[in-house]
Amino acid sequence: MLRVEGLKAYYQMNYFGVRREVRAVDDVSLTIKRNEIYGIAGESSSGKSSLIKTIAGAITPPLRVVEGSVKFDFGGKELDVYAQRPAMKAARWKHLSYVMQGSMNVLNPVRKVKHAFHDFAFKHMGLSEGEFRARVESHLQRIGLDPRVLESYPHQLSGGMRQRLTIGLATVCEPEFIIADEPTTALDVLVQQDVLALIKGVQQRMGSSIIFVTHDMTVHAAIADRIGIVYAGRLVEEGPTLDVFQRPQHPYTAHLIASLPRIGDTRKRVALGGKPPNLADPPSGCRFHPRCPLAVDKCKSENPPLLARNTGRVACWRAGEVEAA
Amino acid sequence: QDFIAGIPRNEALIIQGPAAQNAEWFNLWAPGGGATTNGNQQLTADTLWWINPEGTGDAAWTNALAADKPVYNDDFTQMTVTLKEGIFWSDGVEFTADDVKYTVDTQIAHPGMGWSAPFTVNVESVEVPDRNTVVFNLKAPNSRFHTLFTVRWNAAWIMPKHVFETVDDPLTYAANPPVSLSAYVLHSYDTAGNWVIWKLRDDWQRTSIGQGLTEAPQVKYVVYRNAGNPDARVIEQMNHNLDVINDIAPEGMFTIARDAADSTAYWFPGFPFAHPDPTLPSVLFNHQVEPFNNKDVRWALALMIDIRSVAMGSYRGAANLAALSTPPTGSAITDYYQPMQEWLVNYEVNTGTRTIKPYDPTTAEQIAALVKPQWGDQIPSDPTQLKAMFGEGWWKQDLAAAAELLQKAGFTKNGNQWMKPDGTPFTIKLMVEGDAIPTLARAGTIIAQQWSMEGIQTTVDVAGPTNGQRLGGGDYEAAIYWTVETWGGHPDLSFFLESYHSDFIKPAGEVQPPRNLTRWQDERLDQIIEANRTVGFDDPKVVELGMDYLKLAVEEMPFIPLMAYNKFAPFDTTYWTGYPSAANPYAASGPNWSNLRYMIVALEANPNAPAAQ
Amino acid sequence: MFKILRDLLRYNIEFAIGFVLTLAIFLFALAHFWAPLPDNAIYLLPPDMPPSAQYWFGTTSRGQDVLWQMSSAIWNTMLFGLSVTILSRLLAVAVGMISGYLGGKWDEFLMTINDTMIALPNIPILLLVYFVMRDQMSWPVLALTAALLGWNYDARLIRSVTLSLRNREFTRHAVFAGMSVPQILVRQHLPYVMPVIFFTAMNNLIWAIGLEVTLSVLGFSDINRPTIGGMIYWANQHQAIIAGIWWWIAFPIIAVVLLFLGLFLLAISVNEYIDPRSRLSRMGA
Amino acid sequence: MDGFAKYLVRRFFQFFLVIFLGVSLAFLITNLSPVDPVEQSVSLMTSFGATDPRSVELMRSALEELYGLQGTMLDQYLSFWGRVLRGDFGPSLSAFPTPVMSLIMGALPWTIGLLTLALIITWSLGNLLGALAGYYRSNVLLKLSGAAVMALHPVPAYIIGLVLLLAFGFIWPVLPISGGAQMNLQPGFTFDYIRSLILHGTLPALTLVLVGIGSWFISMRSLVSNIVTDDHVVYAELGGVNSSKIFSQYVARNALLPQLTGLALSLGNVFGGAVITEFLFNYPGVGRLLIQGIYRGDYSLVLGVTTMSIISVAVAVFIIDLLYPLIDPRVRLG
Amino acid sequence: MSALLELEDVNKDYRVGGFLDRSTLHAVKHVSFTLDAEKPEIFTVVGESGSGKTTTARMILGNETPTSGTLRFMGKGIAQVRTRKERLDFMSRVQPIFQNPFEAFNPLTTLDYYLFSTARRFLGLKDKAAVDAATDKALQHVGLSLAEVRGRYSHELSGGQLQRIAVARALIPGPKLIVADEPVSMVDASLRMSIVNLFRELRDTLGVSIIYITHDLSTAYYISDRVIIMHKGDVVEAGRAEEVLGNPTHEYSRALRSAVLPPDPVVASAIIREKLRAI
Ligand SMILES: Nc1ncnc2c1ncn2[C@@H]1O[C@H](COP(=O)(O)OP(=O)(O)OP(=O)(O)O)[C@@H](O)[C@H]1O
Ligand SMILES: Nc1ncnc2c1ncn2[C@@H]1O[C@H](COP(=O)(O)OP(=O)(O)OP(=O)(O)O)[C@@H](O)[C@H]1O
Ligand SMILES: [Mg+2]
Ligand SMILES: [Mg+2]
Repeated sequence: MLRVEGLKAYYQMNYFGVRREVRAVDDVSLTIKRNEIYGIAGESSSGKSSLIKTIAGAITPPLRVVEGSVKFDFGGKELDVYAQRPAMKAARWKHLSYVMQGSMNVLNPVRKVKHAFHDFAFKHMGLSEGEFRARVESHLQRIGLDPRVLESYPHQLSGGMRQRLTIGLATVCEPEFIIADEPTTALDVLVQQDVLALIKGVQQRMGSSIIFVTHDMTVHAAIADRIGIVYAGRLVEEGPTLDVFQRPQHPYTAHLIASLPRIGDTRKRVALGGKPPNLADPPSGCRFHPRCPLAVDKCKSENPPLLARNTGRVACWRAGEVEAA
Repeated sequence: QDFIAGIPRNEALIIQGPAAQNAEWFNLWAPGGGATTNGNQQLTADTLWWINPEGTGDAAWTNALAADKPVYNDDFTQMTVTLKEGIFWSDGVEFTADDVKYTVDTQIAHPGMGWSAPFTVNVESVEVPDRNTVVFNLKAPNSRFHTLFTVRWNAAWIMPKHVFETVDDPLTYAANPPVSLSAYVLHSYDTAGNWVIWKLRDDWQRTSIGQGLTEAPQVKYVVYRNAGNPDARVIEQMNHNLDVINDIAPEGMFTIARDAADSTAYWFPGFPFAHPDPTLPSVLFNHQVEPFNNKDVRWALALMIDIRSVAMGSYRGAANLAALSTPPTGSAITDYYQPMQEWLVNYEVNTGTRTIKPYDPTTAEQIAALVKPQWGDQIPSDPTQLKAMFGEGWWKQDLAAAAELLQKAGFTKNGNQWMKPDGTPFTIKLMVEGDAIPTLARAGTIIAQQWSMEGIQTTVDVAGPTNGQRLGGGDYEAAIYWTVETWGGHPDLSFFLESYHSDFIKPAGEVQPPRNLTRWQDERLDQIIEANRTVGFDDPKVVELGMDYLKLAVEEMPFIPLMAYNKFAPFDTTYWTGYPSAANPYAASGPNWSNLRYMIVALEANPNAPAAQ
Repeated sequence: MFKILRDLLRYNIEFAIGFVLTLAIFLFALAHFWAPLPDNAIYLLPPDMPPSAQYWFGTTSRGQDVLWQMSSAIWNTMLFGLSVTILSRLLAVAVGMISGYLGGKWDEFLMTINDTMIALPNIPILLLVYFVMRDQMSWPVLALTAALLGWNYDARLIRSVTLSLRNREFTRHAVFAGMSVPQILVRQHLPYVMPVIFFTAMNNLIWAIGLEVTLSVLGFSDINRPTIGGMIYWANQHQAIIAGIWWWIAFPIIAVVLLFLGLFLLAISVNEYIDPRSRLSRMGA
Repeated sequence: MDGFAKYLVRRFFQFFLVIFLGVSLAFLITNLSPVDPVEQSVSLMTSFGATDPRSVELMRSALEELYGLQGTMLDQYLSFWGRVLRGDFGPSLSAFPTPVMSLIMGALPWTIGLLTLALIITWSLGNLLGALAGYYRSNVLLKLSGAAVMALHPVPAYIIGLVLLLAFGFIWPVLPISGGAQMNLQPGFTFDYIRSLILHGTLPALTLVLVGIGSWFISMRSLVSNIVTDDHVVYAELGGVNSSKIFSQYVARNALLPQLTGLALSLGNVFGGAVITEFLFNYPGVGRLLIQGIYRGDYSLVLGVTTMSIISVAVAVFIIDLLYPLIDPRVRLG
Repeated sequence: MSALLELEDVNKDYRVGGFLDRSTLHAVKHVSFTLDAEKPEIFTVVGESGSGKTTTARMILGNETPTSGTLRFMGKGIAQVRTRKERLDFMSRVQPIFQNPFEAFNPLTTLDYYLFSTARRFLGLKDKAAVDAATDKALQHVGLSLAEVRGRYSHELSGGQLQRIAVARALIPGPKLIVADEPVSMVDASLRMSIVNLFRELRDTLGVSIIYITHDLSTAYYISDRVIIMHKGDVVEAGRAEEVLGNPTHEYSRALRSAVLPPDPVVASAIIREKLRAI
């Protein structure tokens, strides 16, 4: 369904002679199957949004694809996001939709919500105006929104409703692939649960694939089939959700899981020491090595490849020890 | 499409008029009412006598509504006038002596009306022994009383009694449409004030001007239009949409002369083109301000002026210079300027160390030499002709004498800066009005430069609309402005001289009545004025007294006369010919003067005019 | 400072062009201090000479060299325009920021004054002030008057920027870090207001120059001091356009246009440099 | 609802305060003016005739009485407000006794007609070009037109007008250069009159458009270039919404809202006339009236025009403030 | 016992709505609680968004005046803090920590400016060395040093570090109370822990009371001594953390409690599936 190969996307900036290159996505390869929910987790600023933007073909300068490819497979036809731009443009919303980070603010503040549906979806559906309206209304009802919201302006709706609306907007054409960046951040827990159920439900009904990003591990736990863990622009671990939670292979993942608090448990949790890596000047070798409790000399000089291990893949020279620790 | 809707271009004379603030107003007798120079005064009003400012001797005098010249009793306390017969108002009512009496009585009864004040001051009573005779009984002897009814620019116009009688308050009556006593009547006007159209009366013969004509005037319509800014005026004339321009800068005139020479007529057939108005732009000094009360200082400042540069700078050479304190126009040339040449040439000034003869009778030739490169053959070489163009002569610039005079007055020189006797630097603020009288502003800048170069720092102060008030209130040091105005066509100087009497001089800060803006006070002057009051208007002694005044003014130099106010008023000859000129000065000092009516009835249609479409 | 200049010159073509243009005009204007003749001296040269090798920009009908007239005129006009702009910016910034930050009664008070000033029509007020002041109406007084009339709309813009900054967390944080109101306004908010200041400064400058020209054309100006308006005034007095003395008006206007374009390019490129957004990307945030 | 009523009352109060302060300030400045209408009239009447100083004295006091200029400044101030509240600015001093109001009313239709039309054209064109230039940044044609607008922006109104006057009045004389309509044409809804109005209005309107377009252009362009990076625009682009729709509905529409305030303000300013343009083309509007009033020291007239202008700007700002929540769905009153 | 902070029946209403549809919103209703001066504690406020948490915090900080009710800090009404001097005095005892560490520091100002300004103003220090010393001391408490921070901008540090600096800055005046409004909601799980651990330390070593506002029930449970749960402006439940969160009684608290997804794929996905079926 989606094949990302050797993808490198950097923020290349040149302001008044100051050249900077932020390697936000550095050599990422992954594949996503039909009817699968793939979650991407990681530290703040580790490049999650950059990765997903690159996959969605939603990059604007200074973010540039340096190497690699992103290919979708819609109904047997392969579509290379960066090589076939017109086809890509035509596929948007029909086959592929995108929920941006901060999607509470993506609706045009001075137009009623219904116009957004019309602008984005009408041309793909091949319906008459009346049918289209009916379809949108029933779709909204299905995701628990009163169709009257169509006559509202975005600011008249609460954050949770807007979040739902953008999900509704992203799913109304029933695309085969949905890309979502932090679809539940900034929602309180009660609403968050509804939205997650909604996403899951839509996905099940349409059988689409979803790739989404969040740093909230409980969200991954709730809906993802597989998880990829990103650290400093690289995919460091990937595997079925349950396995990643229960048997993390990479020291960073292990630490992440261990630091999750639970109600009823007040045992002291230790935070990761050190400082997040600077993507403009990443550490040599394994990028996690300055903060890694297991680091050895090899980690400082050689970059570990992402290799299959157990049910998933991991990039660590000392993957074996992690399990043991 | 016609240029003017519904009016054939070749029957209309288009004159530059003012923008009327209050276009609906045609009451000439109430103040501030509206425009008067839009034809209302020139084409519909009439009074007893007219003087042609360009004329000389008897030819300058016209009996209009009066059948004859005024007749005074011996002590000038009574004036009797006989009126013409057969003159009718445009609404068919006959003009009679009652109208004249009504005019005087009504204005005395309404202090706000235009001529109310002079009537109140002068008139005891008016009698009408019969319908053609009016007798004015005066409060005090006044040999010039008739001048209130004598048009130079304007005068007390006669009111239509039968109209005003029906009006509650003559001060708020708009007189719209006006009833005409002259050859034209109102045809239509723009409520926005941009134009007024007047039409020849069907019964034009039944007017004072019509009675003198043998043929019907060819100008059927007179259009006064506000043709916009000076550039627009020039363009409009070159597009033949404006026959008569009232006033433009010399350069505008030169442009027309260059680009539209074939279709334009001027006062002079070539350079300097301009018509000299009988007014006298001068450098005014405030005699109530130190050190301008010192005649040596005034003379020194006069001698620092290089009049050739002033002529070039203000008028590009097209200036008619005046050394005497009366405008060098009309009859003044033969009455005063020419007879006094010899006196001027021999006039001596004592500089404190020596005496000099400052007068230079050759300035006309010198200016001719300066403008010759540009105008070539248009500049004659005959000195008499040159004097007619550029004036009789002026004071020679004499910096040494000026310095001596200043030293004589107690001034000292510190480097290139003159110090006053009290040790402070001598600086001058030279006030000009600015935009409204551009040539005078120009003259101001060049004189300021000359004084500054000689060590008297002079800045030009543009007073704009406050100019009149500041002059009147004595709120200035030195200024460039009109001082003396005369009849032009008559040697009598009472026109301005009366107001120079020391009785009327106000203390500093208070408003001074017009004319004697310099507040010049001199017993000898008072004597001349008093003597003039007791001689008749046409008495030959008038000229003698005039000369006395002029000599006194040279000696005292109360203000520095510069030149006549030259007005550039080109005439488009595409549709009309026969405009007045220096060679045939039958009328029209300037197109906004009331005299214009004599020009309008004299114009002839150009047979080569483009046919009306 | 020097480094910023170097950076801008080297890496920003717009700045480079703007800089060169502005500098050229500035130097040209500066040159009037070395003019061969006093700038209000008239009729010392032959009048009406078209541009030639001797008189590059021709001479005026008043016998002045257009080149040197322009030089002082631009200097004086620039001085006037910049004074108005700077004064009015100071006012706009002070009122806008104080009003936006303090809010409440202060805001209401300042905005009422502001709205009153907005409603005052410029030209009649200026002309009336001109009459009141008369010969005391030197150019600094005129600049002050114009500045008093020219700040109000921009103060509103600045106020709205400050208003949005007021509720930012860093402002609240600054309060609890004990920073005083001036410290907060100057250190914390001013950088965000700078782009507005620069942007409005350009329009204000043009407005000020236009005002000077308008007053001159209407005949209200100090004719002893050459300015762009003054040149137009005198050209007008001599009907230069009709008489074909086009160089008297054309060259000064071209200079004004170039000056404006230069300053505009400078403003947008400096704006980009000081704009917090691009400054942050430059710093690597 | 009570909150809104409170807001309305407060806003109303501010509105009247603005007018009160503005007009009072104008009154003060006007009355400080040293130009004395009596002196102006006296000098008008005496400058061309023989003048007996005694009569001038008489004339002066008669005029002072006639113009109602006696009394202290405070008296005059109070009676001025009394009159203003009745919609009367008193008699014009230079066109005595015509009321100032009727002079203004005579000039106002011209000014409003010309300026409103020119403003609407300027505003639409400037904003359209500015928005296009801000959105399609690389379009050469737009860049060129942008450069032209920028180069025109600093040229003083007077020069633009003068060049137009020369071009269309002289070099290629196709348009009338002076006045508001053809002479001697009956005003009315006739083809000829309207045609003539349009012909006469063309050059002044063109001047106003060329003069005014720059600032709209510049501000719109910068507004748009900020908006194009907003999330909702980026998102619409990602959603495959076609670019003309994005331009009109997502970019221009949002950027226009702040420009409406400017439009309202300019509409309010219309009542003050366009001094230079009217002066140059001799257009019979308020601006020309004002200048004449100033030249003639007619301060009732100047004050009348100024007051009208202050009130109309205040009203325009007030109306746009009240309407803004209806125009811009985001705005909530605090 | 002497009270550090007392809230007595505090209410706050807002006028909201547009042009024609205005109404009153009761953001905070009848809130009362007391913090003990002698016994420092971590007092947590939880609740869904819009439940009035921030409004309460703002009232405690004196940034907002209550519509009714009183707030007293160390016996003195917060509303009575008027003069600049009183205000400074108050601020030196009560300090805030904000939600977003990147937002709380102006990106164009160096971080030390905040620290120095606090030291100068509240400690009245003039001498450069004394300022440095006070600052460094505070930074040491959060595991940093002035050397690491001096001259740096917010973008040069991680969110966790920034939040620590924010805490250090708040510590400089020697406050009795720190009000932290959602201090961890913008950071990842690991950073979250480092900050809440710090709170615990401050309470234990410096005796600072902390009002911790969050909607993250897991961390609330992890560090709180006492908890109140707010819902639509009301305090629906209050008490010791283990009791309120471990065993909630109020209906809303229970709903909230059950909505918390555990970091366990088996349980979490089951909850979602359950939810799905319910729709
Ligand atoms: N427009 C930009 N220009 C320059 N650098 C950027 C830009 N956007 C992001 N970056 C940098 O790229 C890196 C990755 O950012 P990204 O937004 O992809 O992280 P993230 O994992 O999504 O973080 P978060 O959890 O905060 O959303 C960061 O170091 C960030 O500073
Ligand atoms: N200045 C204000 N004007 C009007 N309403 C306000 C204002 N501040 C807050 N509110 C409203 O008061 C209610 C309580 O807001 P508050 O910010 O205290 O909630 P919260 O619990 O902090 O929510 P969150 O978790 O989203 O931060 C909300 O409905 C909010 O919209
Ligand atoms: Mg992200
Ligand atoms: Mg909150």
